[in-house]
Amino acid sequence: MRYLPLSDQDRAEMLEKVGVPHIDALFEDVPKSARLDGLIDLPNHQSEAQVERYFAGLSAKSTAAGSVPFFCGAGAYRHHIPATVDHLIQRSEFLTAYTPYQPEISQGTLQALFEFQTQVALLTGMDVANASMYDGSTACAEAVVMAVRVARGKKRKAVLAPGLHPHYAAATQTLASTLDINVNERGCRPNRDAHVIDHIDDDTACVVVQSPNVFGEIVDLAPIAEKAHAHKALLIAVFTEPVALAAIKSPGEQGADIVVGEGQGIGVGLNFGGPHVGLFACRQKLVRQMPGRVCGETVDANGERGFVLTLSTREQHIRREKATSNICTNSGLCCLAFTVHMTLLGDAGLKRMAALNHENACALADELAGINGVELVNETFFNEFTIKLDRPAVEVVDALADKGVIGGVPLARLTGGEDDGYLLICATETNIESDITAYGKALKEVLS
Amino acid sequence: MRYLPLSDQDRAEMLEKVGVPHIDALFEDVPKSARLDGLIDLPNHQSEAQVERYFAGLSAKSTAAGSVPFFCGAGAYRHHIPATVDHLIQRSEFLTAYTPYQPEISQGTLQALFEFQTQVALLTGMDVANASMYDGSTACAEAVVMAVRVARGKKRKAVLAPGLHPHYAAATQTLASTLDINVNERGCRPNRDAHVIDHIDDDTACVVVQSPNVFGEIVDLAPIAEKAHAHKALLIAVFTEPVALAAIKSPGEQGADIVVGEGQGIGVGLNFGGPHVGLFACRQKLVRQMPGRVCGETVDANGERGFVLTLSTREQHIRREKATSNICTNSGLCCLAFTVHMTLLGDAGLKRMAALNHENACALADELAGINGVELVNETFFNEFTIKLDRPAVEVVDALADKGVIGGVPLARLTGGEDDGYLLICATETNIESDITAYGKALKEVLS
Amino acid sequence: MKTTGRPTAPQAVTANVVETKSGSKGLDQATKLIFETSTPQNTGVDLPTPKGTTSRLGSHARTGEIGLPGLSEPETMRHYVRLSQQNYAIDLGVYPLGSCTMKHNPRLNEKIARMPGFADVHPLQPVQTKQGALEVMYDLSHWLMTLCNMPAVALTPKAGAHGELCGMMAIRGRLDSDGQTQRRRVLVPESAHGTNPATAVQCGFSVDEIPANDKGRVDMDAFRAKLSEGTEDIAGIMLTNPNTCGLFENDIIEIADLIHKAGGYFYCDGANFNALVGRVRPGDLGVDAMHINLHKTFSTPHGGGGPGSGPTVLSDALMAHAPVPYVVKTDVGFDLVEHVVGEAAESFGRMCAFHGNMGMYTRALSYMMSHGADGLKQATEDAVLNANYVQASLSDVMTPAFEGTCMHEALFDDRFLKDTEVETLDFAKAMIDEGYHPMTMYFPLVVHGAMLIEPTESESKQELDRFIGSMRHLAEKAKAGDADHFKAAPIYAPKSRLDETQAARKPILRWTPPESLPEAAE
Amino acid sequence: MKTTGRPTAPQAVTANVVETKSGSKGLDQATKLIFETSTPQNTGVDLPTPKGTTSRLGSHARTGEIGLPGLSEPETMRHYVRLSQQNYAIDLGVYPLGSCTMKHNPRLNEKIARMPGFADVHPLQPVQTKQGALEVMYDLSHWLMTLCNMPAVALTPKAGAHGELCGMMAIRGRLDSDGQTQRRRVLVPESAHGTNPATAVQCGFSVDEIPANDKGRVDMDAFRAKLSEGTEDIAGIMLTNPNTCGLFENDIIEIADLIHKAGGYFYCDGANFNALVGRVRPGDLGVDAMHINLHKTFSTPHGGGGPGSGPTVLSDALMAHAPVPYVVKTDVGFDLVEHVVGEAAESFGRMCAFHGNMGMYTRALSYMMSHGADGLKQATEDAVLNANYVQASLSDVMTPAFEGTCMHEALFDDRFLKDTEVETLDFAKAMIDEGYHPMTMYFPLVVHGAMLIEPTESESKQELDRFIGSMRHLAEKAKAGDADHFKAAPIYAPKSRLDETQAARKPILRWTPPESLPEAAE
Ligand SMILES: Cc1ncc(COP(=O)(O)O)c(C=O)c1O
Ligand SMILES: Cc1ncc(COP(=O)(O)O)c(C=O)c1O
Repeated sequence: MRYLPLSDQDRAEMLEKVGVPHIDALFEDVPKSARLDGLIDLPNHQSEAQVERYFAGLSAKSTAAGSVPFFCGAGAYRHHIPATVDHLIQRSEFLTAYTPYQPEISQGTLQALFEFQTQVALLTGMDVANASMYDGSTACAEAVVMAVRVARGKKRKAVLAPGLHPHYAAATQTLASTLDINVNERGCRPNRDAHVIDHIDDDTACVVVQSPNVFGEIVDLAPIAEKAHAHKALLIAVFTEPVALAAIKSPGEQGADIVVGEGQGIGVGLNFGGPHVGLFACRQKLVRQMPGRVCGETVDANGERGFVLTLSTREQHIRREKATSNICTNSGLCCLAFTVHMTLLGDAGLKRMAALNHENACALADELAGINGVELVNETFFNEFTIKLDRPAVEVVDALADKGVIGGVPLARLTGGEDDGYLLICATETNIESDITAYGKALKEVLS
Repeated sequence: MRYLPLSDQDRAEMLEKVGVPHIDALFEDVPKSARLDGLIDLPNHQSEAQVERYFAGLSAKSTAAGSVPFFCGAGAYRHHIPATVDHLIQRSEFLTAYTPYQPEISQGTLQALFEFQTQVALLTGMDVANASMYDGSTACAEAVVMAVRVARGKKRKAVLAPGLHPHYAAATQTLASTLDINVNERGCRPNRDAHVIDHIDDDTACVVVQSPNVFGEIVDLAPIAEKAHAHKALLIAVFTEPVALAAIKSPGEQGADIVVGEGQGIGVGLNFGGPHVGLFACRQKLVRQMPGRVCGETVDANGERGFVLTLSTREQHIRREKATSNICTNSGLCCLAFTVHMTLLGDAGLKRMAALNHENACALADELAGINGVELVNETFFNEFTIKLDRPAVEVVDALADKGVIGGVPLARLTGGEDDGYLLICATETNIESDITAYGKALKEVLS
Repeated sequence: MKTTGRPTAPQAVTANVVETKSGSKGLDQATKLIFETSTPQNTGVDLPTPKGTTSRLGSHARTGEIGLPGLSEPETMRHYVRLSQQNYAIDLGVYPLGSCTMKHNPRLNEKIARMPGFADVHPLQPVQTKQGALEVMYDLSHWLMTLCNMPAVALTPKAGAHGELCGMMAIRGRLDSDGQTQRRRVLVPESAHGTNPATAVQCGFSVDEIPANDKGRVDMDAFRAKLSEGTEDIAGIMLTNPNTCGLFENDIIEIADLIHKAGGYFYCDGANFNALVGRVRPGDLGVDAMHINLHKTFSTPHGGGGPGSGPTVLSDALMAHAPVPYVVKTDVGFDLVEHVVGEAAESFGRMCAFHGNMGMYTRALSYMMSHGADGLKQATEDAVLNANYVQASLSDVMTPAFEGTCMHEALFDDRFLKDTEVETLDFAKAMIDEGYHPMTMYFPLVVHGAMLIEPTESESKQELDRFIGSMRHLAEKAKAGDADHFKAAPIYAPKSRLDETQAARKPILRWTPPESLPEAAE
Repeated sequence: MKTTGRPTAPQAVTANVVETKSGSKGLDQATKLIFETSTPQNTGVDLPTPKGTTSRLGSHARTGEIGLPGLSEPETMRHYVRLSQQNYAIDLGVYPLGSCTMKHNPRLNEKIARMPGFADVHPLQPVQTKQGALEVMYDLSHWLMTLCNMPAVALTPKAGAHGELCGMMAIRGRLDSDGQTQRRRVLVPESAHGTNPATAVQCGFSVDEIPANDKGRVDMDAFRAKLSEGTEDIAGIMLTNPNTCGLFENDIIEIADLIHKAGGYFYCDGANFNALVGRVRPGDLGVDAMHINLHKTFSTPHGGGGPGSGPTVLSDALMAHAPVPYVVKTDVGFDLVEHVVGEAAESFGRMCAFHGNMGMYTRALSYMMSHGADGLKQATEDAVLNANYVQASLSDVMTPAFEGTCMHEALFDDRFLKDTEVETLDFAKAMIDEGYHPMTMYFPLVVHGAMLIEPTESESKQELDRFIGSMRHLAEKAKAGDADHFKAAPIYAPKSRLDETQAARKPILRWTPPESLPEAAE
């Protein structure tokens, strides 16, 4: 087998050194009833070409976003990723390294993490960021748990805005359910986020608001922050599209205390939903309650600058049941992809990219809003918006797919609730003019 | 522009340091009449995504070999290349290094070349090999020039076997034409190579025989070597498919003095014909007449083993007009691909791969030979063979292409001569059973 | 795995170095932060000029700089290539981090994961446009369930710890639906990985530690004693097998029986499943839930910390409580169950957005198919053999923590360093100079100065022999009294020992622009 | 470019090193040859078992071992990753090899070259199945001809030297078809690259050297003198422009005129075309033939020595003699002219199998399209500016070979090292310790102890400033009398100075199995 370096002769010599007659002797602690005879009922080993053929066949059975006019967002965004990014993250030294627990021989990963943390802090307008969570949704859930911890457990209510991505709300609900955290959630509806302030009271540990929200609406966080702070609650600002933060005021500027979100849009592909990368940033004063790894600057024995994982007394491997989270493996390589892409973009590139996204979305909104049976829901948006159709959105999306257009995400698909025609649509810089006209044409046909 | 690090401010500061007012001042040596105003009439810079879209569009306009039943050989062979190969050759340290002229910081490239040379020597049965030529055909041409040099220019006749790949014969003819080398060539026909011995005489500097030849026939080199040596001529053995050498006796074993060939089949893809990698090996005593770079073992100042480019007094950069060849840049990275693939294969893997090639070719030959209007030309073959059709091969190949089968190479395509129905066909380990039956079925239809 | 917080405030190393003007040394390139190499307004991307549409951002447009540095593409490339060379990696040498299973990462899997039908598919596309991706998930599930002999698997967990959460949530779901809401105590051996107690608490359980016996296994008397204290609050046990000492829990079936009898469930931490694949099926041991670290056992690359994937197999008792979404096969193809209704009505809910880490599914399935049933079994045996070979080859100069053979990793304690002034940490740093990544140190906690060595099946005998040679050399050197050598180590690494104490005391977690910006001297 | 054979038999370096048992030092991994790590019968590939068909190999089947080593995939991966780390590379730092144009290699081009419609297409497929590939060739030709203002280009040459052959063959073809078979003398400046005289001879010409003047250009008096000796045997001139001193030949138009009047042709070595792209078109200078190193000017990666590509532009006078094959546009698409008949009847023939290096065509075209007309011009200007900046910043401590500004590379001689005992070679090796690849040394030959520095446009000002800092530091150190520092260099490279004399005297060009095979000691 190509991955196994030992030859039969090696094995024999090694068994002799170990002092056992046969490999079975090393499995003698296994209770007899659980010892397997022979091979498991699965196919035997295959050549590279065979395995590749199998997967190529399955790959061809899905419609790649790049092969059609494509308009899905709702938490995962298709952007152009420079070839440099994928090249660098495949370098052996990054790809096949473990968590940088031995800093003397892990400075590559560590310095990249330090740069990542800084970029995330700058983008969100926060003081500090951690070295990533699994994804935006788990970051959101952990932020709520953290807020309750910050309140020393005395306040156990979390208010979720109606525009929070339903998957984020669900993941938060799941984690909170076993921790006696009372999650105040009231259905996913557009144009309602401002009203969360009505639900903030002295029992509230945090209020969770996404902007742009799942409908694409840009939410004014400042009044919510004000009300939250008045009740000593934390404002947790959420985003699912990091590129949006280049176009709109940072959550930090608007008073957020914790900012969590999905970083996938920068550097990481769609990947059918994973791996993605959860971003987690907060105010300096909250840092010791933050979950996850953080990298910090220090010096080595020769006084040279270097980086290490630090503040590990928050973490499971040191604090065990008192840890701020159970997270261990995070999204390391996706952080690197994010950081490399962000470095390539720089201020100028990221802003221009954001502008192009916005323009394409505006063009698409104009194209679609003119069609009979389509109502544009949003007053404001960045690169995604919602339309309300005169029939179930799922049907429309299926009909569009038949015409070779991947037209967006029906809200009902996310909520599992009734399909009242809400369709979430996203355009990015990857859409060309003909994509947009193709969508308009197809939708017209479907709706007529 | 994304590839240019200088900012306008940098440029201004640097011009000041240089002491000129404007960049134009640095181009003042250019005669006025040749100074361009403004921009050349070509499009301006484009984004990665735009460039990628352009090429993706063109890529889709060709039929990739992997997407259809595919049977072309005739000098370029489709084999499965392990993912490890392409990964390693893209490592910055290999990809973006120059020729290893500074050995202290080029040991990676140098040691890999040393391993390459050894592998080539083993495969060909020769004592030594160089660090590559452009491709098999130029290696062949250079071998003839070398043979004339070995004969101190006193013998200027080179006899080419009729089974030599017509492109190789042509490239040899081109180089020889200006050097007063008399190339004895008599048309490309099957089953005639044994007769070259009739053309070897005391004026003969070398005889050039390919095995397996362009028809796929395996040629007995030993009697030719004997006759050549009797006339103090050198036998230059040629191959176009390195995998074949794992299945048949090495040219060295059969008495060849110089062995040249194409290495592409191992580690390097089809690439529409290039880059490929010319292999060049010879007997120890001829080494100082060999063209191209060679890498040799030595020690460093601390006595540690290391590698350097050596015997450079044969080369253009030292010997200028007295060099053994003008070659400078060769096929470095393709050598590395060859070496990595060869290392992965090892004796066991290469032999098995060869056996699978042979089996598929046998199966295909059997499948096709049974069809009306098809005559199998070969008595022996490895992974390619020739059939004679009852009509022009070009027509048949075009008709097959319409049916989605890339059925091989018409001999006339190579020679530019009349199309008398010879069709060169190759099967490798990449063909699966259904490819072979698809070919049979399509050919039956075309010929009926 | 990692030292249990032994922040080091290192001593200055006096090395006899010739300074260079550039700060670089040969191939070792001095590398600043991107923020320090920035040329503002530079960028490493070209994008078309926006046309200038009227904004629909409302009053929320960002004004002013974000503060990101500007680098061209060549500068970016060079920056990260240079950084990479300061890392150790599996592709460079032996990486014997116990419990972490640093095995070879085939590049075939990287290629496959990037096929457009997997990498460029949106999770929320219409289901008929993503059949191939769903089929991968279905096939992967089949392989995992078969290898484990378990009836269900939840693919979504994003890593091992997330898988633990999944399993413990399922247990809680089952307990709650059975009205057993008082069952909140979870037994956890003291040798457990930190994620186990952390997870239990994150699910609202309390942790009750059980000690190890002198053979490195669960102390069965103590375990029985725990149960005899009363079982009505017992939710279950979290047990790693092979355990974190690298030993098979030979009483495991009895443990499972007892915990079941006590009304609890058996969560098995499957981080060490690589010692069992193809030879032992967890389903045959009475396990109710077990996560599988695809990034360990099935070789998806660690990537400097992640991403991973922690599919969690579930028993009949728990499967109805599995999280959403999951893939089902229908008459017309594959479909997703995404909401807690209908057949998923008892699901404990959703753990994350979308369907888990597809990028790991493809890699792991490719890895399993490449090995096949025969290769997977052989890999397991080779991993165990390699560990035992290392243990046997070092046991005369180092001190194995427990007697007898081990499974996939060999555990040593620091008794052999007694009176040498060399500590486990120093020993580890000296290994760096010898060209190796240190083993896991100070874990598991049940052993003093633990050194946990997991060579994996990817090491050849030749590499192991060289590794053993270095380890013996160091052990002898330590005993010979050459403590200075160890205290100074590493001297050949890109950095000498780093001051972790300072890092934690005055955390600097991001770059900030220098307060004042005097013209930087050239 | 490279030292003109200054084989070094180095002195032992006494470095204060702590030995390791493994031979590795931190990240620097000791690496044997594959032949020494082999486990016979091991393999890094899995292939189906052959069914065992009757052989059709006749009596020619190979028997016995080939002798190739057996390594598994992880061993292979590690071996070459380790080796790679012993290389310098553009992606690591400044690589100022004059005449070699080591510029940034965008990874976009690597991606594009691997698209299946280019990489997985056979050169001899039916022409209707390879239209996209032919279109790339057609478009590339358009870009090259436009940038050069030349009416034709031959794409097939495989590198610069092959392009020289192409151009000189075309000249010979033209001369011969004009009955000028006595024209066999080619004028070549003494500063020319070695490939120029070697090529001329390889085409059956004789070489007549013309000297340089004290401004580093062709000595026009000497040139006129050569012509006045009689012109009936003059075939042409091979001239590099900008020349190998990095200077523009300001009399170039006059030279072209004179050579044409003498009945000869003007071959321009275009290796330095990167100094002109977008600002000067060779067609406006009277050039008849010029190769373009796509692997220099248009950034296809050097790959440790190749592959390259040397498309050769041809003037009206020569284009009929261009080699086959070439692409033509027809009513139905693109076609190939592959044989010396019909419209190609005057072609000098075929230079190699198939159609040249497609893999370089895609990369170069991608590079050109990415830059565009504006970016190409800017790149040229930046390359020239960078070189002049380096020259201006070093001219007080080093000795520029000629007065005035330069084009894309700055040439220094070794006068500044006079009486220091430090030679150009030593200086170069000391640069290695500072983290740089040395510049080209001892070339061109017209300058004593030449140091030819080509920074290219890919270097940022910050990198250049650091580089300049190191160069100044070394120059001052040399003058301060610290010759030992230079003689010992490099001390920070993976190897100290290598004994090139021994290598050439007793060549060991391959591994051979040890004569006797005593059990290798562990
Ligand atoms: C025994 C054990 N359990 C659980 C985990 C946690 O797995 P992950 O890091 O994937 O969350 C680890 C990982 O180090 C482990 O070694
Ligand atoms: C001036 C000059 N001419 C010609 C060549 C030869 O080009 P190639 O190496 O591509 O054959 C070179 C390459 O070093 C060169 O610098």
